[in-house]
Amino acid sequence: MLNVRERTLVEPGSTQATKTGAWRTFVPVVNQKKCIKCSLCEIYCPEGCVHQVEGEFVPDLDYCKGCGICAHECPRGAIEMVLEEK
Amino acid sequence: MQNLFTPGHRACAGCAMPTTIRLVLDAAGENTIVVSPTGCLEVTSTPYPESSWNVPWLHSLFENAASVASGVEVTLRRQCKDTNVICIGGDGSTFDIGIGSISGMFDRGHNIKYICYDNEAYMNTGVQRSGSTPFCVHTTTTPAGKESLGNPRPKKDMPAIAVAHNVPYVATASVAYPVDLRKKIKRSLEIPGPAYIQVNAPCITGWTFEAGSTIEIARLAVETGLWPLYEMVDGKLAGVKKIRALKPVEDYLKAQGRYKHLFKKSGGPDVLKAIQGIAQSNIEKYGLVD
Amino acid sequence: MKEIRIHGRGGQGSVTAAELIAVAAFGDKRFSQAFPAFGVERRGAPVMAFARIADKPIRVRSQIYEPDYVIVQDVTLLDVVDVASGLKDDGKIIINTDRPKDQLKLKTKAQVITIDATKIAMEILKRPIVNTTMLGAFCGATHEVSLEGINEAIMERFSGDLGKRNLLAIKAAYERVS
Amino acid sequence: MMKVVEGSYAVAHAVMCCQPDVISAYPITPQTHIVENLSQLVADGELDSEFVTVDSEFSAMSALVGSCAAGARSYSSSTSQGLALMYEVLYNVSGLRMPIVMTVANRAMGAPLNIWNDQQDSVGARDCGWIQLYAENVQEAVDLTPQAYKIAEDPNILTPVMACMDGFVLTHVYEPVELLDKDAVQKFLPPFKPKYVLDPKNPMTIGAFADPSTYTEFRYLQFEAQERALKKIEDVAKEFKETFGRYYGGIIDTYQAEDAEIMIVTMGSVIGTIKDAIDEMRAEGIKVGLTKIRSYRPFPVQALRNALKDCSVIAVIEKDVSIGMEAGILNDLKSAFYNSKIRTPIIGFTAGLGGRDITIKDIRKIVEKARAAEKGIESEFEFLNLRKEII
Repeated sequence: MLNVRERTLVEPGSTQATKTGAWRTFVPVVNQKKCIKCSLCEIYCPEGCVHQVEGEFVPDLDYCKGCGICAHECPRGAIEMVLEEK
Repeated sequence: MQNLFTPGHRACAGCAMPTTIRLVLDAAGENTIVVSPTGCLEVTSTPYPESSWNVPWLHSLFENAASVASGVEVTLRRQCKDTNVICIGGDGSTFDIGIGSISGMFDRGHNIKYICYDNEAYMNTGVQRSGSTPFCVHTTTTPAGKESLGNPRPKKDMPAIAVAHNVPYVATASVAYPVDLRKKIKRSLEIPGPAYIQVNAPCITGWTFEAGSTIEIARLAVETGLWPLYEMVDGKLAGVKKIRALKPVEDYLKAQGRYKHLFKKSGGPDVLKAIQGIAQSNIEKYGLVD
Repeated sequence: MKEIRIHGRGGQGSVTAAELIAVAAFGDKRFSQAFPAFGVERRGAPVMAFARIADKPIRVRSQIYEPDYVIVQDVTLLDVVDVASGLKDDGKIIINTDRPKDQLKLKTKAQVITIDATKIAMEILKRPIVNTTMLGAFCGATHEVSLEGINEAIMERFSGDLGKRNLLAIKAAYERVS
Repeated sequence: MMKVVEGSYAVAHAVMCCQPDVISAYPITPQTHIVENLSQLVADGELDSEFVTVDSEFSAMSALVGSCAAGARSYSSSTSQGLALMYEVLYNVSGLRMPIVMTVANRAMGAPLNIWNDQQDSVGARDCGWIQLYAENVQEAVDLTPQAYKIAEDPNILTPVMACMDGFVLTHVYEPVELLDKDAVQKFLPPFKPKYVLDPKNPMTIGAFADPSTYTEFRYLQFEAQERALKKIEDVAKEFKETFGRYYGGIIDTYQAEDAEIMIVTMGSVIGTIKDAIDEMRAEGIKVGLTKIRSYRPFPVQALRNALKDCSVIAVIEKDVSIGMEAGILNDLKSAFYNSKIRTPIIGFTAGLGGRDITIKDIRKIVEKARAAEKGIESEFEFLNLRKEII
């Protein structure tokens, strides 16, 4: 349970408790066949939620806000922003 | 990339600032203490009871980060610790309200690297003009109106102010050039004493451009000569990123809502020429084009 | 006094919708008040705005906990925000969606009204901004403000062609719901 | 003619009607809409003012020391951290007897950082020599603006004025407001004609330093001016009523207070919620009333003694806390009563800190505690709605 502590002390990396994925209306869909593993999507992602999972670059949808930067910057057009059906 | 700035922060979707922070921390490493002033970075990354920072982080006020960092740095030196001390602030706290304490920090020669993510207005309070706002940009305190073409003043040259303080390493960087940005962070850490690095970090809410095009907008700023990428070591030009294919400033300006009025108002064309002139003077001053 | 809560995301014009309701109600010779959920509004993040309508001047300054009406501009919010929390049983909730009511995960006894405002806005306004269209639906579903009141408020706020197209979108939503 | 507008716009419009020569302000939530609206009025040629986009609040108020000394009617607005950054200049402005008017969009003080409403910022600045007037709604915040200048610029007062309105609650609310008429304000508020300005033809020095032999007397002159302001604030409020037809009280105001057994004392926008709560309780036969503090500095000692002498218990509700000694209004009220014959029990509540909501239920809870206190005070001061479970 929340425990208010002196100096407003806060644990490191604790924003991961908030799933900002709820913010998006568009979601990035990666066509792994087109992906050349250049890692630009990982570098440019403001959330830092694109990771390599078994060699494939995948956005973590818990946090992706659907901003579209990865799709826009992908040199091979391997990422498409799709209206997400929830 | 190291995970020193975790997801879950509350920056707007498409904000360039968290990308900048991740690159800075990736280059600096975990043996780093960060001191931030009030601003978008601070408010979006540390909403109690959460924090995105995986390095020690301290915030006091809007105008005193450099003074606070000075206290941290002298204490670490006294304790014989080699931890990096980095200030990361926005343009409002850097160009305006915090410039006094920054000047003091530079002047005392602390081993502190001051990184400014520059989105060219007070974005956390809703897009008001700052000393970093470029010429004729629309902000909510320098609005385009019947008798106004937006911000009447040119952008304050903060790097030159740092150089004037004999700061040994001064550089400009851009979120659109991550390799260059990381290289400059590492180089600043190798040169003892204060450093100032000004990173262009476009703001989607304040500049109003198409969703997803944040990085492209930053790239256009460099490719048009409006955001020169250079390094000054001990006051002398020590490195410049040449522009391969120079683009007219219009390509950059018409992609942003904050310049929209220049394409509609009668006085617009003259201002566009003046802004092209600013780009031209940057090109000549820093030798951006061979 | 009737209390209204509007759900949207940062940048979708929820506060403007609340303001327009207040202006419209005042145009109908009633008293009104509107305010945003005070705080930071980040692009994309879920936000709320509120409005009150009454027959005598409104003095109360506290938040709204048991609204009579709820307007939801973006159906994806249902997964992340309890949009029906505190909604009175005899109240109404108006949701912008093309899906049938029973497919919506909603826990409320209040009347659920759905309308595809995005479709109307795209057809008439050519933009996915639904705040004004939803006001037409609100008018039709609740009659708390008159169509004339909303139209007057719109024309005061948006001039020329944009104003006229907004009126069309509002009328379309109004008819679709009532 | 009444219109539904945002509080900040209505206040910016009121500032425009007062025709300040120089506006100097720095953006800070929740005040920014005021300066944004003023910027637009200037940019559209509707307001002929020099708008100085300063680099900080410290510079904002410093610029006005200069403009006022040069003879300009000067305006700023700020809040919380910004007001605190002006602190040194606030004393300078009142010490130099400069009739500057500032709108304060009240907001909590950090740390912890908090952008929501409470009144810690201005209550915390009660000793800096500025007159402090508090508005209960947007209409009063509008009406306070020309009244503040009229009070400040009176040659017998010459004291800067803070016109306080609750941040977000009043700055960001849309409600029906009668916008001021510029010409009517110009008649009500004569042009600013200071006796002494920076003028090479009459090269006066402004701001010399005072040694022990004269410093006390300067402070006494300020103290005396605020005493006179008690009547001036009342007179200006009445004159405003004759011209514009609205009156929200002079230094205090009352609501259902004549036969009140339980009297609530407070200031600011919570008054709206309290009036609704009082109507509810009165209908149930509970004799509760309200005394509103409109002028917090100068503190209306005599007026409060008269208004509160007959009730049987007093409950002070305020949005600040004086760490180490209860809270601002509570301190001042108790000290105002000590040498009077009033021995009514007084209990204090700090509520709504950092934007926490105050509902009608909360007001009823306070009245219950006040009724119990008539028989004997259990706790003289408490934090309302303290979340003990998170401590």
